[in-house]
Amino acid sequence: MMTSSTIRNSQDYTPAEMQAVFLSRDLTDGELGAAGASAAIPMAAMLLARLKHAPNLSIAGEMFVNPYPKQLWSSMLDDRALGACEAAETFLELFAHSHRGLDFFFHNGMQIDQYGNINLHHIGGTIDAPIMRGPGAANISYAVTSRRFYICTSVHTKRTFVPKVDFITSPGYLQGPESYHAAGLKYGPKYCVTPLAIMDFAPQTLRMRLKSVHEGVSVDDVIRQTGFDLQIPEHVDITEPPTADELRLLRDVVDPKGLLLS
Amino acid sequence: MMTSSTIRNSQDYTPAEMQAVFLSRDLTDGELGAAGASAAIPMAAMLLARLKHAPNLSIAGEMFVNPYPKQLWSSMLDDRALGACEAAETFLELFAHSHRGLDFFFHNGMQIDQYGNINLHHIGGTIDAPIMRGPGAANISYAVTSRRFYICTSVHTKRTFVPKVDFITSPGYLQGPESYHAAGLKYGPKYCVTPLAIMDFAPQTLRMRLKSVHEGVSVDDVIRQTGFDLQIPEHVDITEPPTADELRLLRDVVDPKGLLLS
Amino acid sequence: MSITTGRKTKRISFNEIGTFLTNTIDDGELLAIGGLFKQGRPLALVREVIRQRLKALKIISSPGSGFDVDLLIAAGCVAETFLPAVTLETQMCPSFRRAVEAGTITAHCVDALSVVGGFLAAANGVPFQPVAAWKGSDVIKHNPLIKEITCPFTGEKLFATKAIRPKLALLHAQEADEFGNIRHLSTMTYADQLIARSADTVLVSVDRIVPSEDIISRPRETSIPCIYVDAVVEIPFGAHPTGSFPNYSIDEDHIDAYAACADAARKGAPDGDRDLQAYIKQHVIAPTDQESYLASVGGTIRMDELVAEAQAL
Amino acid sequence: MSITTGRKTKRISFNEIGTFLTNTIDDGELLAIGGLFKQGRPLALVREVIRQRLKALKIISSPGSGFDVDLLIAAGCVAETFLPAVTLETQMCPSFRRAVEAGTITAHCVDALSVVGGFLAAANGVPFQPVAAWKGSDVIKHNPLIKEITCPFTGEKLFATKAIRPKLALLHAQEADEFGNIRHLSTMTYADQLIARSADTVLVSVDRIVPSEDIISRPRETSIPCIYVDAVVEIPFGAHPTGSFPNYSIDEDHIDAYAACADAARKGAPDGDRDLQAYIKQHVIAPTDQESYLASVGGTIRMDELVAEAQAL
Repeated sequence: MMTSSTIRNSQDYTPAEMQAVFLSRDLTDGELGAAGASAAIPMAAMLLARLKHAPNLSIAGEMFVNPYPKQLWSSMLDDRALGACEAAETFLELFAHSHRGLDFFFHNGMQIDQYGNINLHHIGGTIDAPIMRGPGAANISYAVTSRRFYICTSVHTKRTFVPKVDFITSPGYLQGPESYHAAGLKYGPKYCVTPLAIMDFAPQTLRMRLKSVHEGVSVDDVIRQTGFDLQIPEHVDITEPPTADELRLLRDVVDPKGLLLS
Repeated sequence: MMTSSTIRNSQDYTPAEMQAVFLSRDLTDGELGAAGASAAIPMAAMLLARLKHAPNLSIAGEMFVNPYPKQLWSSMLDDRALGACEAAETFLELFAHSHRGLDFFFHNGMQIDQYGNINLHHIGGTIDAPIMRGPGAANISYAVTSRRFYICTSVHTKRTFVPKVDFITSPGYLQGPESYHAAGLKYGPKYCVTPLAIMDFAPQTLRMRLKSVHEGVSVDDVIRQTGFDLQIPEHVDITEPPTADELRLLRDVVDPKGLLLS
Repeated sequence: MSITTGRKTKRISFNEIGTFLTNTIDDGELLAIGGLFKQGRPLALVREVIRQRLKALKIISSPGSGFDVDLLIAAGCVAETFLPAVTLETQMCPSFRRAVEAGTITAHCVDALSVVGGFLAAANGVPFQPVAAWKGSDVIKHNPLIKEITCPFTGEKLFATKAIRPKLALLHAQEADEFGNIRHLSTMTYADQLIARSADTVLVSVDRIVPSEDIISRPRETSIPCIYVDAVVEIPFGAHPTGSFPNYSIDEDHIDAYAACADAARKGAPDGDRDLQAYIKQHVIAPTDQESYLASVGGTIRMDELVAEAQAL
Repeated sequence: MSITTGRKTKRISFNEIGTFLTNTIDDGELLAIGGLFKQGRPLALVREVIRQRLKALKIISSPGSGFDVDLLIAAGCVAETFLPAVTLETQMCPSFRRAVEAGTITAHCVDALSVVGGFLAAANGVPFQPVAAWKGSDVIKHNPLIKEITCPFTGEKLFATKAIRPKLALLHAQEADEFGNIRHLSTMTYADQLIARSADTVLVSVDRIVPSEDIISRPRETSIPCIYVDAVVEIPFGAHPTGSFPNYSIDEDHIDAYAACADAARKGAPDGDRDLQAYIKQHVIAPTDQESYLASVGGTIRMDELVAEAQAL
């Protein structure tokens, strides 16, 4: 697990802030996206993108349209976290959004495997007789219908990053190209964003590949914390740190209570 | 066609008022019903029933719940005619009501036949090449799913009351018991209410049968204006005229502008 | 947190409607019209459809339609209709009746549940909607939108009605912000939300543009969120001669006068066709802005009467 | 025109809830719970379910659930769940996890679209709802509510999810009139309308009963019309410890304290089970009216804090 001592400039920004800033840069003006419950980092990313370069980014698909929260909350799917918004929707509309898909969505998991599959159901045993039963997932469809999704987790350990999930709650690239195409899937995870690093997926193998490490994190750190054979390209960048302007907007406007600082 | 001269006590009440009063008496407290567009008499019947003996009668199924109109209008399916109401619904809910059915609904037609089938589509020719094309019908489902319906028309002539409709827009008893059961129908028209008389349907044959004639109308008058062999029981009542109380509520509260008087 | 800085407006001007229409729908494509019977119909937008000389359109609507459809048919814009009921309620639609009887348009035999179910399926992103409420009617024998299907759970036979995805939807509401958040003040919102969610492109006329802050202050009252809306245009009395409650009532006199004219044409009265085309020229072709249209139908005096009628309800 | 004279009230008192429950649902039947995660959950009604010792219930909810389901399981009322996500968001649900791992309840593998689609089908009166958005997930291999189906128009294979008709639905909203017209003031109404339209019987707790005239003055704000509601009961802070916005916020401290207690029991801590049963005794069994319940969870001082938190949003 990431500890603050591994961050060179920990006084400058936290891993959570790095994750939010990286994600915000990948969202494009005019897109439509959403995050689920327990999604402070994704919500921060969307709000920051709207402020920074994507004023026409729409947030919808989880029963409200374009929220204006006054602060971040650890849950982002209730009135408290919503603040205000432009329109209320219900599960009726969520049913429709889930079919029509979004431009992007965010996922997290108890287990994440090398093909970006996500498990929130059980670890060990079977679904009917699990050793450890997880919470399950409200909506498994956005992983299938959204044009892309991000895996965003605050935990990067060998327990979480496993070779093969015990149960596929939301599909990534299944067991690679053959199974992915056989299942009729068209989209999938674009980046996996953790407190240590950014991973993408190699186009040929659809396996997770290191893209960049955050300031103060070494490639070996990432390898050590990953429970499968992470693809390592010849050249690994340092994740472009937050700019002063990004940090200012994040802290002054998006997250004035400093949820991502703690 | 009924003319005012055929009414003995035309100064007391109009045929339209007689129709509304008769229908109101047949509605039971606690029931759920609706009328479609162009339904001043049915709306008057429902409102009068609520005032008189059925305070828990609910009016819903046409996109609003429990309207409180200040007056009757010849259309009863717009904000103007609605006055106020307890809840707004949309076609989404109408879709549901149409499946789940109402306790009662009202129908009218360009043609009505001896089995209570209703035609609003065409007279002569075919549906693709009609001699005369009618308006069609918004919702054909309430005739099937509602526990009963009433045929309520302001026109009682041989042109309207025909042996067999040219097109079944909304089914009554089709061509009698065999076809009715074969089609899987369970409900149907209870009464046909016209400016001249009340008809019901003989249980064995499901054919239209004279039940009562309004004051000042003879059985022969009804036979003359009906284009098929109307079943005439041995004893035909006079329709129980409106009471003073019914007329007072109708005129003072339900229809203060006298739409049913004209 | 105010984050509307830099956001693109979806507001267009009256003069831009024509270009918007020709950019989003071609001759022969499916046009959906919102509202119901004589209220909430986007008549100013419909008149622009006629001025743009769009032809051979397929028309669909919420299940109850009348004046606007009849006018589009009289102006020669329509090839096919998918409309359950076409009526002026107190009388039939003359041009519709005439065209169907003459065989110049095809009036498909559909009902409310096939149309609403089709919008619902498209809005939900599924290819069909199950319908179990049809029996005994000749409508289902001729309905081109439906097929039989068997319930995989109960084994019962029922129907599937096909998803309907209009190329363009024209709607009218009372209020919107410039970003396309729509608010119906009328008690009835008809099938407008469903149509907006099912159509490829959505253009909404409103009586009044309101500040975005006003929308945000009452989000549960937004009837169609901005994500379903492509353009919004403020057109005072844009639904006339249909009503836009609670702002203004139905101009029954205007509708009756049109109907008399169109019915005379239907009956082949001397000058019947000439008079009907004169109506179209006077009230549709000639007035290229809303001010001149309103002047042609009675001006401020008549509009004040319709406002007063709505307020008295 | 005022026609409420003689109309029967649907309002019941707190003391009548128990009898209403036992009259409308039996052991082993399907109970639906409204709200979402930590807001708008009818906790006062759920506590009465426990006091009535209802057993072996099947539980369904809007797709996100947590505290109330965990409490029902801890109290031994549940045999099966049809719940996509069971979580306290910042932590897992201890009693749910413990019961599934021990095999004492069956947690069916379902997701949001099977549940919402099932409510939608039942609300619409059709036997199933088509779903086309499932691929690749193990959830669909184990989901007992779905079957494959072929679209009769496109030939594509998709899924049908079965209509879900709960025996009883328990909901919480902010306002209602005594005739059962419900008004959510919260921005979110969750799946409450769908659940109300799908269930055999519907009981709603509200923060406040308002005059019927107030409902009639703003009919578009009625979120669930009276025709879908069988009984309504005014229970101040009836959703506690979940929130009822904008009236009062979520009591995270109470939920965390419960979770710590239930998680200790799950882990087999000494006195873990005793402490969990003591929680149930103190906050569920002993307080037979809402006043004594509120006194047991911090009384007026704590409620004032939750009101203030909601007002500050």
